[in-house]
Amino acid sequence: MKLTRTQKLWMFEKMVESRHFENLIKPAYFEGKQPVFNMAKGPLPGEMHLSDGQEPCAVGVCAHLRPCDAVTATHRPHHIAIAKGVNLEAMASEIFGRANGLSGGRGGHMHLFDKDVNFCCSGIIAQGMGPAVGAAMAAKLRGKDDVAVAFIGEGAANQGAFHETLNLASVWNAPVVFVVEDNAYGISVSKRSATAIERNADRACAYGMPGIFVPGNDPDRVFEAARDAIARARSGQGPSLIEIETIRLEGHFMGDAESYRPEGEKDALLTRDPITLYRTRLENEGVTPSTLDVIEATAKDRITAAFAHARQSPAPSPEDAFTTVFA
Amino acid sequence: MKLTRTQKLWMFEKMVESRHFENLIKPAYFEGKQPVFNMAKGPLPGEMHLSDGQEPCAVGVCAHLRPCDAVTATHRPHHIAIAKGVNLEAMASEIFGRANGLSGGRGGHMHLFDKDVNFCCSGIIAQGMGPAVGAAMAAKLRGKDDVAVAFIGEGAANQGAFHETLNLASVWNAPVVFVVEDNAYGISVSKRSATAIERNADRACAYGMPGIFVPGNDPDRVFEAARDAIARARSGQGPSLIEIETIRLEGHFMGDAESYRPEGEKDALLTRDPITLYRTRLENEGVTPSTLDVIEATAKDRITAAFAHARQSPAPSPEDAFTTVFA
Amino acid sequence: MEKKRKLTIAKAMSEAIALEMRTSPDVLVMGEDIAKMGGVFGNTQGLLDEFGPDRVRDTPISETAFIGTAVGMAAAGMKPVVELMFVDFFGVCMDAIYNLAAKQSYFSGGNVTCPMVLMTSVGGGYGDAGQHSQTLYATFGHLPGMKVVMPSNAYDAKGMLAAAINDPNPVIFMYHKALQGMGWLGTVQRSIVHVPEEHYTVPLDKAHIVREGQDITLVGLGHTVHLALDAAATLESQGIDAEVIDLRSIAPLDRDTILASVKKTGTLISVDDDYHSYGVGAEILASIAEQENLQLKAAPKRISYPDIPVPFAPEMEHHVLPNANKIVSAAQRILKVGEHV
Amino acid sequence: MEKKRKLTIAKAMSEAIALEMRTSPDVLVMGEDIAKMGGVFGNTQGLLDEFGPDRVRDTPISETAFIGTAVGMAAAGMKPVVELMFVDFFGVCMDAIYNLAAKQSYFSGGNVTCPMVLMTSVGGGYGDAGQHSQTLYATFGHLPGMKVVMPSNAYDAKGMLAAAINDPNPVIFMYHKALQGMGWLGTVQRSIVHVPEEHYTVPLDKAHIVREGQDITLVGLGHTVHLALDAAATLESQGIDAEVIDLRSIAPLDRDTILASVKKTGTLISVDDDYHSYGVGAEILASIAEQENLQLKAAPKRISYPDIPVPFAPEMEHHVLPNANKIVSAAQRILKVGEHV
Ligand SMILES: Cc1ncc(C[n+]2csc(CCOP(=O)(O)OP(=O)(O)O)c2C)c(N)n1
Ligand SMILES: Cc1ncc(C[n+]2csc(CCOP(=O)(O)OP(=O)(O)O)c2C)c(N)n1
Ligand SMILES: [Mg+2]
Ligand SMILES: [Mg+2]
Repeated sequence: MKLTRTQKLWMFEKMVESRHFENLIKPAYFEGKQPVFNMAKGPLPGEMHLSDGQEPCAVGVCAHLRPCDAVTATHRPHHIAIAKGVNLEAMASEIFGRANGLSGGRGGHMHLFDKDVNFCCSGIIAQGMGPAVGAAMAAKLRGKDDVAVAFIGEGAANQGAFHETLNLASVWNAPVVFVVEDNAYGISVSKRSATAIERNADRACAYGMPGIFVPGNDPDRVFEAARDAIARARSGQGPSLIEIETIRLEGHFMGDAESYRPEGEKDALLTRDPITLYRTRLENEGVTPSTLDVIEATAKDRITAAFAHARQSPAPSPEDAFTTVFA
Repeated sequence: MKLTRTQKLWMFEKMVESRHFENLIKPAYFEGKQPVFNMAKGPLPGEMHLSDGQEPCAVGVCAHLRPCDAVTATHRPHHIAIAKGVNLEAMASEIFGRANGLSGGRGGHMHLFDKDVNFCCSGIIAQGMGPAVGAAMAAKLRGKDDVAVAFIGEGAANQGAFHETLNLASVWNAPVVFVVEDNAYGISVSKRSATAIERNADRACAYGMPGIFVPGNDPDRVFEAARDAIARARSGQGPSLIEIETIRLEGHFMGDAESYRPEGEKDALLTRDPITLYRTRLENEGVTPSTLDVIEATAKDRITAAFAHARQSPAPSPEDAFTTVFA
Repeated sequence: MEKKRKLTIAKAMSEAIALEMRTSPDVLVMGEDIAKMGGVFGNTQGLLDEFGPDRVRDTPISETAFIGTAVGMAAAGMKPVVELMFVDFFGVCMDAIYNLAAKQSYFSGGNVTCPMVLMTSVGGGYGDAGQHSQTLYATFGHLPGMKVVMPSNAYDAKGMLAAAINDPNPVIFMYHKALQGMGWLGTVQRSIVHVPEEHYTVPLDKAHIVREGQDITLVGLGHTVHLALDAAATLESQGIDAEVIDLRSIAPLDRDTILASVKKTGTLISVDDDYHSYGVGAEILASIAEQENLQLKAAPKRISYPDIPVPFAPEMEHHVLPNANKIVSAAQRILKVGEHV
Repeated sequence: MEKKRKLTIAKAMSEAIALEMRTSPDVLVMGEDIAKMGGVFGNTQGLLDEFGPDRVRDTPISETAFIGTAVGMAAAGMKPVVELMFVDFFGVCMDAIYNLAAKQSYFSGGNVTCPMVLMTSVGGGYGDAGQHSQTLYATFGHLPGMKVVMPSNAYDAKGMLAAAINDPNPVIFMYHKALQGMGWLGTVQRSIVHVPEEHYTVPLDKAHIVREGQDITLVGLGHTVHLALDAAATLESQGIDAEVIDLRSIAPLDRDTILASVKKTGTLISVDDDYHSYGVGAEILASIAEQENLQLKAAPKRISYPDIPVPFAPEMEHHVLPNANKIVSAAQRILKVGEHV
């Protein structure tokens, strides 16, 4: 697929949606948690992992996916869910723990399942990798050309499941793409102090698959790398590993003081907001500011509406806790 | 360390010891299990994994180790235990489940612990890799130049623990060497059908450490590869990964019909007995047959004596089952 | 009279899988040594030949990967049957089992199910020591979202495995090595029974009264059902009429059947070969103890495996495993004590 | 009067570790985010500054590797303190815990010990959903070879952690998030108590009677000790005098202390926040039920977490978690029923 202007505008739009989603979460998360921050309180209790800065990874990859292609994501799932087309109202409702959420409020922000677009995520590092291989193998065995993509963080690439699933996917020639979002940190631990080599993409050679490193947190470059890898998978040529250099503009979770960052690092990151940069690029490429303004406004409205919907939605009944444990 | 004649003769001797150990196990294992093979019966109940054919891996590596260096081995541990200098009588007694065995009969053949020479092994694939890194780090933190070696099979290189421990050892610059014995099979599953690339040694690049492939099941070449890797570890330059091409001359465990092997494969292997080949080499290098005969005879006597000792040794008391669970 | 087809549990299992594979292209089998070798414990014998390598897949020694893969297949509507060769190995892959497979339905609010069967061998008694002889019933039974079952004979094995494969939920299908019918492990002959050729199912949530009796209830599962039956025979010769219950399922636990029996007999012994504390017997005794207005004629007892690793030497291992004698003595003591109350 | 040093459990834990690190060069700490960040739950605060990166080591997200490494260090005579950030993550590394660390002493016949402490956070109630809110006491308590303990207050935390670090066996040191004293999690104030500055130990095998009473025994651990104390206060106002026991240890379980209390009060409620079946309450009730000649005035009861994953939405989560009201109602019902027997 060629990187068309339509495609670029789609990526821009989805990045804006994602960022606005997080921007609406931020104040909501702190509701009820003031003056003393208490994670248990407010409409959004529990941990909250935001995607600010990592949007290019999601849009560049998901631009190539159909609803029947599967995606498994992580504890930091919002940008990917949105790019994959997860129902926004049901997703927002789930994060607010409402009865009409994706799983009726049972899962929350780390456990978003949307069967219609074959999206799921989980709270355990690298847990989604096996299921992605499984979705890919199911398609392959059924003679379909659907593919699967497993997103993980760079920290997850040191978990045993990474190794096992890459090897298995390669041996079975599974139509799957593994995407590592390298935001340089696993919570407070830097990639440099946790990972033996500089680039996880170079680990692909241990599995006889292509390994592609995408620098610059650039949607267009992600798009191109993902296009090739997904085409490869779709045409039966097997798995690939992509590592994307990205940035985490917020703390690991909300409330993280980020004192582990070297001085000045965060400020430097803030000057590299990928959405701002992409907007500038689009303008330089001749897209009028007003076109972009309209896209932004529409995208934001969509998210705002989803949040409004979520907030108006009913809470689950306490007894719902007991249902759907078993099918 | 140069590969001297003394060193070669030591390797020959230890290989003969190991093979004779297995040769004495074979008939003993079938005692009481006839006419209908029943694993629960006889003086050696349970699974039994023999090392025939893999002796070069053990001697070539352990030639460079001191008692204070640590070795962790696998479910197929005898050759390594013997090369590491584990007490032969206590080892034989343990395998016979006797009260004076290494652990008083609690562990059996898959759980041989000899603290005096820092040897242990286990029945779970790749389980010993973490403990080897731990032993190495303990030495490092205490300012000693001891090293640790983790032996695994080529099948174990697809287990998550392999990936995690190699990465950790590299990041922490641990004085440890990982040795993969590639006997081409994990039980019935061939390396080719389970491992995405041809050589596990090539996986070392994923961890920024040297990866050395040793072809030919040749004690001398193992010796040389191990010498360099162990010297590297001992001098603080960090871990290495060695893969040794070897052969399994017996079934995975005793009683294995090996019907999964392609026709003729086993017969071909039997012509490549590494001990026979090594003896021929030594003779070609000018060692007199009588010298080798004496070494062989002495080595065998030593093993025969250990087995006689084990067989005469008392059974544990049933109540011993309850002790040493906690220190 | 109909000709008897006496099968081992191993054979009954492979037959059950074959029947399901013939019926549905969504069923496939994966695990270590299950293709060419037909399973270390024989329960996939013949499947590779009939169904080929696409549907009968040997795996690398990567339990986390292939169980996770099975969950992904199950989410996509396939019905994978996977094998964890020994239950003892659960430690390398429990996340994929208890946190992934077992919670998929709940986390998705029932939208994504997990019709996966995990077959796994349990049990010791043959000198395989502490990392190859565990049973871990309670380890699995304690964690929600999965069914945990185990047959005591070939008839149940076939019917329960058929039910498990067709269950929309993850089912841990344990099989006990002492009953498996692999020649090389010895086998309790009573587990080798007539197995109909056709398809049938045995429910996964119902305990089975395998011997009716009036004086005491003996509850077992898998191998210990046979120990209980042996004990019941001895007790009968001493004038004690024991009822024997085969749990069949650890989760869900059929408390109703146990309770009804205990109401009749007035007391109970649970017998299992898993670790004692926080184990099977604990749950059974507690379920009885918390009944209001239930007066027993004697305190119940549990016979289990002690809180120690499994030792290698037979002198020690057989000393600590449950056996029929221990059940007989316990029953005698309980009923004598009972008389004095 | 001596000045009170009121500390949180988090602070008490880091103080205990620091004291041991000062005393012995063999003590070191490893885990995710325990160095620069001082632990996600604050229990290694300050250690990196005092002891440096050789002895306070952030790890990759490789639990199998670093716990296995700790076992190797322990075998070599060091005393590693490692952290598994949430107990929920045990599934990725249980082999290194239950099959390696916990069996090293036994497999070596006592020749190689494993003086390792594994700290791990447990518990929900703050909306972190099903993979970050479990407790899994019985999962660990069921498997032999490791001690499993949990403090209910900062005094015990310091003394028990000191005892754990000096214990030659693997100790799973659980700490409950609701008691940890991290501002951001809320904290039961009663857990923040005076902690002496000097070194002391609290035994790892003794339950603690935290409130004496005559009418009913309430057994809890960690957070549920506080629920039981709250319930006891309410019950007192209703003329019911409850005895409250803090188990402190799940393995070994101090059955003697429980039994003595039940003999005095005549009945019991166990309260824990782990899954119900094959859980803590099961073992406690079974241990009482199997006592011969012990007549209770009413059937005992267990309050626990049901056999379902932990739901995210507070409406559901708080409905299913144990709380003081549930204890009060159960006690009232039990004692009323008791009257009619
Ligand atoms: C098996 C496991 N170990 C540890 C954690 C705790 N944890 C949650 S997120 C995280 C860091 C993940 O880093 P990375 O994979 O780089 O993803 P990022 O948060 O940067 O997006 C950790 C350690 C977990 N959830 N699962
Ligand atoms: C985690 C785990 N999975 C599976 C097994 C069963 N098993 C025992 S030996 C073995 C094959 C090992 O192959 P390899 O590592 O090549 O060693 P080899 O037997 O060839 O020496 C398997 C699968 C195990 N012991 N542990
Ligand atoms: Mg990261
Ligand atoms: Mg091999």
